[in-house]
Amino acid sequence: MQTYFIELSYLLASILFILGLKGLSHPETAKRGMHLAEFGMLMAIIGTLMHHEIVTYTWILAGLAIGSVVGLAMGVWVPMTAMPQRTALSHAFGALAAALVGVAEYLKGAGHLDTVTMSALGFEVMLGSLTTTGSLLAFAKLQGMVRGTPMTYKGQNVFNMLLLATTVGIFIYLVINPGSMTLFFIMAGLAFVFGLLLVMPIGSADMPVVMSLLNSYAGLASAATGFVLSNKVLIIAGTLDGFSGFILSILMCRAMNRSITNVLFGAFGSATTAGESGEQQGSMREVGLEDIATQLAYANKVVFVPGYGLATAQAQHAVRELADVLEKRGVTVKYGIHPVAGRMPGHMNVLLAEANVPYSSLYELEQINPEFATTDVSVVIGANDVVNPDARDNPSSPIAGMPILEVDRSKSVVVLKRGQGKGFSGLENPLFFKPVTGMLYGDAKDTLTRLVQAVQHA
Amino acid sequence: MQTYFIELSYLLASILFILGLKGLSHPETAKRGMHLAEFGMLMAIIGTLMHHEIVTYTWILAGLAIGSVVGLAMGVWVPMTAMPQRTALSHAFGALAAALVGVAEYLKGAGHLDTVTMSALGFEVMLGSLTTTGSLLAFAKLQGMVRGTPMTYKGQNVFNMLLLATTVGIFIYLVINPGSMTLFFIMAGLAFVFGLLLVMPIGSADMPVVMSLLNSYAGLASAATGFVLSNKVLIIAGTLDGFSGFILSILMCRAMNRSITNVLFGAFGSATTAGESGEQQGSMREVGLEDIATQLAYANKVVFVPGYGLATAQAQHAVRELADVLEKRGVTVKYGIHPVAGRMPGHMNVLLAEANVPYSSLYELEQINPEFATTDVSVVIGANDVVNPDARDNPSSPIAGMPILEVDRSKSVVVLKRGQGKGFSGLENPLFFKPVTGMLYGDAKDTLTRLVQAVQHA
Amino acid sequence: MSHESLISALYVFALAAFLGYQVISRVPPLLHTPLMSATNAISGISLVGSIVTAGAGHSTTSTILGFVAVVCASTNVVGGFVITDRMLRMFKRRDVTKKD
Amino acid sequence: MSHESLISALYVFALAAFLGYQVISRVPPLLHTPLMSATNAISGISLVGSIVTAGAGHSTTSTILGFVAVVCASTNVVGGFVITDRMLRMFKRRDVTKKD
Ligand SMILES: NC(=O)c1ccc[n+]([C@@H]2O[C@H](COP(=O)([O-])OP(=O)(O)OC[C@H]3O[C@@H](n4cnc5c(N)ncnc54)[C@H](OP(=O)(O)O)[C@@H]3O)[C@@H](O)[C@H]2O)c1
Ligand SMILES: NC(=O)c1ccc[n+]([C@@H]2O[C@H](COP(=O)([O-])OP(=O)(O)OC[C@H]3O[C@@H](n4cnc5c(N)ncnc54)[C@H](OP(=O)(O)O)[C@@H]3O)[C@@H](O)[C@H]2O)c1
Repeated sequence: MQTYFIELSYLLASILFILGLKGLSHPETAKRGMHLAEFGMLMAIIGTLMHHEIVTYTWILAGLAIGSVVGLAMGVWVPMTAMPQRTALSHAFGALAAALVGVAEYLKGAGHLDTVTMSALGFEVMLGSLTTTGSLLAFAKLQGMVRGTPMTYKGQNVFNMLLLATTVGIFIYLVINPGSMTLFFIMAGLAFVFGLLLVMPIGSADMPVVMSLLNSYAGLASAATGFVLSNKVLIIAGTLDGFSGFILSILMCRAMNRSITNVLFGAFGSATTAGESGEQQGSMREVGLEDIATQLAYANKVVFVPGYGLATAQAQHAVRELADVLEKRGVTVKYGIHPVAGRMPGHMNVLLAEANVPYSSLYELEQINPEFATTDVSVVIGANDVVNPDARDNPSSPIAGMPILEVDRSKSVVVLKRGQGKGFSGLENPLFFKPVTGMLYGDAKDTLTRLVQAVQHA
Repeated sequence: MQTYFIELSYLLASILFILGLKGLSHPETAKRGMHLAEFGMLMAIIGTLMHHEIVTYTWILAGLAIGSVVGLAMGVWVPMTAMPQRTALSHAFGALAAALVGVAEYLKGAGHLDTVTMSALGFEVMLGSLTTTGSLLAFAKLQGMVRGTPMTYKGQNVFNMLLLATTVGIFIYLVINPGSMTLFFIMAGLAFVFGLLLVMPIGSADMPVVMSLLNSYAGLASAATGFVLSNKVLIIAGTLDGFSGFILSILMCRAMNRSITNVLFGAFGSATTAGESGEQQGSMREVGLEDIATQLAYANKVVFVPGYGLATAQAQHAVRELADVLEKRGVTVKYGIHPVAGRMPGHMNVLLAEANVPYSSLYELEQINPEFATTDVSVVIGANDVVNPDARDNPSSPIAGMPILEVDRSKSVVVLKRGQGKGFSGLENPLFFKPVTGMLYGDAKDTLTRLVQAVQHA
Repeated sequence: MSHESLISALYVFALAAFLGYQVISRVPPLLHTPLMSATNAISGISLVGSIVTAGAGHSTTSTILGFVAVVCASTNVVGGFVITDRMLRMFKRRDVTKKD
Repeated sequence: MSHESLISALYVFALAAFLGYQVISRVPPLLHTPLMSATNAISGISLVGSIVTAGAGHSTTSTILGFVAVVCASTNVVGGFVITDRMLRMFKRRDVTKKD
């Protein structure tokens, strides 16, 4: 009876997770979907609490209480701009839990683990461990606690590969001889170290790709736990998670026209790559704030193109105000969102949604590109790489082939940035030197706020 | 070892079936997808042949040989226009197999069947039996061996419901007392009868909906077999099948703006319904073949709208020839395909594909409707209900709300039909009385062939 | 049927149902006829059950039932796949047909 | 792990993998950030394993490991869902925002 109840709660939870993720296919159904997934999680927890092996609830309830408080605090207070860091930290927690359960299972069954269980257990502990430290380092880099640029040294890739090979070697040995407890802990330790080494050479803007991969690993670790415990809800949830992370990283790589190997081992965005950009002839043209305000006020169609600078400047509310003022004057305002603008997939969408921009005004790359030809003013706000025409025109550029927002096709372009700073790729951007482009220097939030006032008086 | 091999072959087969159906999401990948599914079936069969319970291969091989020959013959020789009948017949075979396996399993385990197994077995035999006779009657109706119009009598629905209730009652009794063999066979017998009664009141044009439902039942019967035999490939394939049938019938109902209950119990297309159509004022205008040929030859854009009449006249090749001649003269030719034109979902697409019309010329309802405004001549070929403007304009029409191809918005309409015959719904079509419409009477194939010659001399 | 088998079977059923919905709803109307005959062919999977019944030799009755089932199911499978292939071969893109 | 459990687990894994692919690839870029945090929350399902470990009392070590795992996993779950909800509440259609 009890077993049936538990199993049915798990089955229900699995179904609810799937429905939850299906809900995310549209903003209208997303909220309801998440409530279903939350309810699923609740069912799974309640079911588990009935488990016949449980003899005391003290530690369970204490753990749940502490975790919920910490989670709630993190959930409520973290600002939207810090989303990438938060996700990284959260991955670390989830992966650590999987790794710890794996270790506990190993200790429990040390003598009598069959091949299949030991393989799954080994996977679980390896993936869990490396995801824990990898995510922690990613968190530190994104939070600025550690330098965000790639940390490289000679022979790095070779060393990492050797370490990985050793870890896998021990894993295989363990599958055959599950009894060697020392080796088991050495394997776990090496996996912890490998997680750090994996993330070290990765620049902060490439972090989302790695984070998605880590997400995927955390999911696969849960799925492996499911194989160990013969628990299907773990397998399903873990696999869904694993695929989600994997697909997102593939999509990001495609949006940058880079291979996943290049992201993981290319140390992209480091000084060496930047050197290649070469000299740019011509000069940047600075334009006055008043001029731009007039241009905007009398335009028919304006497209805003936000990038990472919008996030650092926290300028999402300012841009929305400017859009409001313009729309009140009858100007059509749209937002062109590049899939990898900012520092995580969908970053710009969330920020603009936070500032109450309706999602119907947010246009994807394929939708907005044909519209630039009829756009009077494109306003680039703290974006750089995603509007770099070299990606389209210069086949020898390191970002050649990356799809871009073709703002340079519009009648006039205004670029808001603080100075001569480069984008994540470290490349010079020929857009800034085009005759059609005017530069407006300053922190994006300041500049936009001043633009609002200027437009109101235009 | 052997068990592992069997299980892996089943897992592989399941995966290949899914990949196969995924392939059907695009005409480019469909062929490869089907080869995968075929290979999956082969794997499943080979795996099964290893089964340890098998003591003699004589009957198996004999059965496979006979079945393959019959199947091959049916597959190769059946003309495309007879697709609906063939599918119905094939359903009957599949369902009969499931029912027979169910009976054999019952005989084998009669004494010691637990509740779950007996429930699954009962489902299997009920669904299998009713699908067998239902599909056979559908076949007979579609093939013209039995009158295609709905066969109704007073109290029919009540009688059917009573019969169904009795069958289900016996089923429940059997789950509790699996031993009563007589009752088991009575249940199977009633299910056979119910299948006939279910299909009797259904008109031949509504048959596709019923066939899809029967398809769905056949799939669910296979899935139930999977529960009985604890065989997962049966569950997966059966479920996929069950859902496919169900979704198709929903889609068809939506394309007709009718509920599934109305289709099943409405006896739509019978004389009573036809009576409601009321009188139509105005008169039909007949036009000469030469006039139409000239009109077509000097048009910029022509849209062909095929319907059931195209299939009965086997006019798919003739229409393609006409299109070729027109295209050679520089006329843009498109085809507007209504989702329920003809007598099965996708019927028109297959027929036109058979005549080598590239699928890029076939336009769905939503794509073509906006184009009629700029169309010079719409040529309606044996279609009636799917171009009936009453569905749009007259809220009291029995087909009100059914989405239609709005040919009446084009500059000129030509309707090819044999005479004053009505469509499946038995309703008068006001399109034929509009000033913009010209009628060209005669068998579609003849008329089209003569049009080809006339256009060549225009 | 053991408790664990039933639970597994339910999981497989639930997942297959979702998957069926997702996969089938992506099939365009253009290919609905091939879809019908393809799923029809796949539903011939009851062949798997039929083969065991025909070969296990439990009793003459069940061998006969199994034999008939094998004939029916394999007709279904072979006929369904052959005709699906035939239909799909007919669907061509513009460039291909332009030549002939 | 019994032979039947392994086979069932493999089936569930294979089906979930397909389903994951189908479902996730339909999520629009607009919702990729919520997707990341939602799957992050769901991956906290290892809570299920953690709870049993923390409560089964096999040994002090495993209770401690389980307790820490419960804390971590529930942080992950609660934090993930709370923030996903928060994000999703921000996504609005035009008509709603016009009013404020
Ligand atoms: N989103 C993802 O998921 C993802 C994943 C992987 C990689 N990436 C990478 O991340 C990059 C994203 O491109 P992006 O165009 O969004 O950003 P970007 O190329 O990194 O450029 C950001 C620009 O913002 C300016 N900026 C910084 N702070 C500012 C402030 N407070 N006010 C105004 N401007 C400010 C900087 O110039 P100044 O210093 O002169 O102000 C810089 O040029 C791409 O290279 C992409 O490949 C993204
Ligand atoms: N496709 C599906 O899956 C499906 C499913 C459920 C229901 N249905 C129903 O089926 C109907 C399909 O509509 P439809 O417009 O395709 O067909 P329709 O409304 O049944 O009309 C067919 C027309 O073709 C003409 N015709 C018959 N033989 C002909 C020949 N040899 N040459 C020229 N014309 C010929 C008939 O008029 P004459 O007798 O005057 O020639 C008739 O008006 C709808 O009512 C739909 O709801 C279809």
